[in-house]
Amino acid sequence: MTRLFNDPTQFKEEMIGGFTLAYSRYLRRVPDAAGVMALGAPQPGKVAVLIGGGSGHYPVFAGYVGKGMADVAVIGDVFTSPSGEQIYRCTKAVDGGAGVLYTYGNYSGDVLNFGMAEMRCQNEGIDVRTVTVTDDVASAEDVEDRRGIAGDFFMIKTAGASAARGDSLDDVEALTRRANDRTRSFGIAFGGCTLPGQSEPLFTVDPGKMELGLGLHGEPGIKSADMASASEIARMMVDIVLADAPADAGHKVAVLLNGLGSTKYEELFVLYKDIHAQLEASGLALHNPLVGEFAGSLNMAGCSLSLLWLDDELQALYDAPASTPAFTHL
Amino acid sequence: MTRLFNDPTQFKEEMIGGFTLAYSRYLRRVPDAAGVMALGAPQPGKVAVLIGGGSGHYPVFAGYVGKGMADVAVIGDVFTSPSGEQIYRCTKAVDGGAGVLYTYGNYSGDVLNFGMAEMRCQNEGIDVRTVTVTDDVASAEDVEDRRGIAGDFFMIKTAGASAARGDSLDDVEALTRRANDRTRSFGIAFGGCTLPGQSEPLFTVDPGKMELGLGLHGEPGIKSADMASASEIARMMVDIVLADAPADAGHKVAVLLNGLGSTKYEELFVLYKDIHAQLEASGLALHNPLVGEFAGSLNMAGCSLSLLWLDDELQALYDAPASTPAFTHL
Amino acid sequence: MSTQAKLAKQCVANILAAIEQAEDELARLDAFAGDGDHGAGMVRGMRAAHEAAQTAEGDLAGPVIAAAGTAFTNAAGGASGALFGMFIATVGQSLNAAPDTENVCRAVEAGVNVVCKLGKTKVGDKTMIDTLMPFVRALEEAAQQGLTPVEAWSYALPAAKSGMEATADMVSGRGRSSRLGERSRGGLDPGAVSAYYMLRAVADTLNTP
Amino acid sequence: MSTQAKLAKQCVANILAAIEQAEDELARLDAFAGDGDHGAGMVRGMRAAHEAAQTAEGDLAGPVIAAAGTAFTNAAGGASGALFGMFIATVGQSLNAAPDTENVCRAVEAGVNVVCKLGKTKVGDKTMIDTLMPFVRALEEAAQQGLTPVEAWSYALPAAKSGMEATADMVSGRGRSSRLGERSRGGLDPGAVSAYYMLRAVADTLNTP
Ligand SMILES: Nc1ncnc2c1ncn2[C@@H]1O[C@H](COP(=O)(O)OP(=O)(O)O)[C@@H](O)[C@H]1O
Ligand SMILES: Nc1ncnc2c1ncn2[C@@H]1O[C@H](COP(=O)(O)OP(=O)(O)O)[C@@H](O)[C@H]1O
Ligand SMILES: [Mg+2]
Ligand SMILES: [Mg+2]
Ligand SMILES: [Mg+2]
Ligand SMILES: [Mg+2]
Repeated sequence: MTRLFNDPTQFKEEMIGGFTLAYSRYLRRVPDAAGVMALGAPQPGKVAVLIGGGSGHYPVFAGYVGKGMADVAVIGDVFTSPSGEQIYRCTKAVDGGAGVLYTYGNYSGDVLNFGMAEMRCQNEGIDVRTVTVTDDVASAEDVEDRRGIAGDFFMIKTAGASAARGDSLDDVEALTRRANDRTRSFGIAFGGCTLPGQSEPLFTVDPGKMELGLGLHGEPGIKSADMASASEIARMMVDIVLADAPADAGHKVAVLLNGLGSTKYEELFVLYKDIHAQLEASGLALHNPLVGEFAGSLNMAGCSLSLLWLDDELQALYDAPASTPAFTHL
Repeated sequence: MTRLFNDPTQFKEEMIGGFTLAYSRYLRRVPDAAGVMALGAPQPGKVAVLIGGGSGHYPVFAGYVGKGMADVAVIGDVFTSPSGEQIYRCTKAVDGGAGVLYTYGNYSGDVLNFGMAEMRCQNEGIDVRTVTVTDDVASAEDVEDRRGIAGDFFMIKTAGASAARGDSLDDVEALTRRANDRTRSFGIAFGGCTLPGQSEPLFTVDPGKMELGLGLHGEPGIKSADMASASEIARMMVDIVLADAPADAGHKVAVLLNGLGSTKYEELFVLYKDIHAQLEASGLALHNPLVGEFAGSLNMAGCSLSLLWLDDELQALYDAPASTPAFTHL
Repeated sequence: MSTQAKLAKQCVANILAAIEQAEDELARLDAFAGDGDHGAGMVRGMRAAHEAAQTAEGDLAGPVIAAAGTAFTNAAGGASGALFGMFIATVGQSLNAAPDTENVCRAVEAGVNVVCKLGKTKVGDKTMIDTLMPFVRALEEAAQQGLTPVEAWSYALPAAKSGMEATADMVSGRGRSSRLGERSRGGLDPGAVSAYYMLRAVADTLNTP
Repeated sequence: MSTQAKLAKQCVANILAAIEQAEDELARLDAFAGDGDHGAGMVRGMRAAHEAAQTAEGDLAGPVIAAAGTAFTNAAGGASGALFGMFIATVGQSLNAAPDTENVCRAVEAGVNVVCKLGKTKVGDKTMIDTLMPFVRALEEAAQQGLTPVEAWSYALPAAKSGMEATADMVSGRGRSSRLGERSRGGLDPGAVSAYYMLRAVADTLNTP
């Protein structure tokens, strides 16, 4: 459960306070808004990348603000999209005249609030484009209806690297959309998280069971199944993700095995051993795998597998340097 | 609890397997030993840095193998020091002729096993030196009797950077020892962890209570106290660490706020807000703070504060670049 | 109550009180198939709405309500922050100087239409609309029957309640819980419950002498 | 039993069986004030010891026991891995070709001394030594009284048991649990319990016709 807090209604503000104090070498508070922006932003002539959503998912989103990734993260309350007003202010703060790309998870609240901000900014002459992340194969049949989970990381990395090398807004948007089109994720949950100030978890999972199709917001999964061994879980995750592989996407993939708060690194490595072997057995070439915590849900227990089918251009962006509080790559 | 595993007796082996598959761009398995070594090691003429201990603490130890940090990590079973035999083999694998520095936490089992390996290597003419980490102020009055907790990170960073720039074994040893002499930590726990295959946690903490003086191995704390607000906990942690400040150590500190598995980033930032303010109020200058998971204990809940009192030389080593699976710094 | 504005402010204050009292219940309802933040978000939004309403100037109700709605949207966040805020703001903006029953009805209808449009929702999707739409239809009936605004509001409230209750047996078609399919059946929709509490708090205010 | 070596192998096999049976109990005891790994570590060590013992060659007991000890140390890890392994290996190395009671006693004493030296421990520190040291003292008595090795081992076993039981009321002075001070009082020391089970398994083996 969430134990460290003072007044739960001040949780977000205090979190932003501590985060900006710790990482002032990367970023600073957006004046008069619930957001953090990279040092050096706005950079005239450079496309700005704006990310955001509810908090409780660190390192998504604020942890990815810095060089080579996002220019600004708008920070909502725990599991709550930031309001259009906050998104608007953050957009104004980072626009460098070359336009702003929004990328965020496809949730009703986020779509509404980011959508309102986008309209308002467009009306004021700021060119804003949006790529909503829809990686979770468990969340809907139609890709456009799917929600975003840990695959967020790939889109933030792609957009950030594209903007950092000076691409136009058209190109940043097109590349980020291409990354989203080529990303698939699937997750499972073993236990729910507890919001600050609450004493009961959002949901519980019977011991001996697991929830298939986790939500990153503590929502229960799509259905229950009997708990299985790491090897069986690896097989299931790989099968489900590959069954939904994008057409004609080649055979080179970036791999991200994401752990939620209470499922730890050692367990992820045990699971990863079979995931790696099975992906290779299915003919894929694995590029720079990542195993760790990349998109959380407070102290929820669970994990997800995300694949991004790379082409040369996406790979170049994926391999580009980045330096942020939560992800640094040389 | 630990949920992802197959046969619990194979947990360590499978973990090493998955870890080396994921991070083959940094490291590889030590042939015939339970350890991982940096690509490029052994490097003739360079002092090698050997770390290790029980597993269950990722990113300690294996996560810090790579450029600018450790050359090799010897990996024991969960919470169990590796055997002298494994340490011996890993030492032989990375010795580049300039000697090997061991640095690990001061626990009875580790001291015994690393000590046996050290003796055996010395007998074979390999110059081995040892700096045991003793940062936890809660664990004993006398500094030499204290155990090592998240402060490990500072010693690994110091030793690795010193060795990487070509220092002699004498210098690597002296600087690492100086870092340990100037490091103090204190931790608290809110809940115990569960070993793979077990159904009960190692200890439980009554709701409404916390354990002061956490152990990184799921040992209960030194004493219980009533649960407090984040601000009160921040004050207590700072007071206890500063009460034990090393003499004449100056006023510049590296700060590491470490979360154990189930205490999440957002909570740590809320806590850090007051820690930062109080450290500054006490006249300290905070250098590049780190807030996150740097030394774990499976899914245990809790956190610890570590300070390293810097001087110019230690700061240069702390700021030196590093590139490992769990910590990269430009 | 001496002015429209005062009455509107009193309505907002009573909605806030009702929502604060229901915070835990709303959180629990949202935890069933959503993410548990609905109680906190509604309270945050209503506190801001209340503050904005209290400091709004003039004698008319419309601007007070509009100010409350804008403040709600800015403070609450989330799906319900955007939708309830736009609902309230639209009602305020649509309410003209002489709020007879027909005008009130048209204003609420304008608010409901904005929610349907922004949220791409219709009746039966297990959202706040399942409370609001039957309420508007009943308000229309009341207007046709020539009831006063106060009478009309009380007349329409039971339709809102039935609409809210009907969400228990619906499968979610919109919002976070829509990903759960059949698993979303069985719990009341938190936004439908909030909507009902808001409407009921207004009824209570209007009926207080 | 036809040879010393066979008897030694049988002892190791029976110790393994005893430790496997006690695995959960040892884990629980270690969880009380330590890190819970003692059961798994002892099983891992004894399995390796057993394998090494079974494949050891020759008719003498000493080399079998020494091989078991070395394998134990290499496989188990942890404090108890180093100490039990060195204990067993030292006993094996110290046992000469004609193991009369005095020789057996001296071999076990050599093992105990190695543990005290490596572990910097003495009686009363709440460790395996609280089982092993009283056992050695009693073995010495038995040797002075002229008992056979089999009789001597059975004679000394109760002293080991009392020593083990006494650890419940001790405060830990060595090892991981020593950081807990007074809080370590109240549970048996897991290493002291393991040591007793090992000695008892040997007694059972020796007394089996
Ligand atoms: N597209 C939509 N149209 C209408 N109402 C919606 C829509 N999406 C969500 N809602 C309403 O919002 C409520 C959830 O609000 P809340 O929990 O505050 O937001 P979030 O879903 O962003 O966490 C739902 O119960 C539903 O009544
Ligand atoms: N310094 C020591 N001297 C003697 N015995 C020790 C010492 N340290 C630990 N032990 C023994 O080892 C046991 C713990 O073993 P185990 O749990 O396997 O190792 P660890 O403490 O490394 O987790 C203790 O119960 C105690 O009997
Ligand atoms: Mg929400
Ligand atoms: Mg141990
Ligand atoms: Mg919600
Ligand atoms: Mg132990």
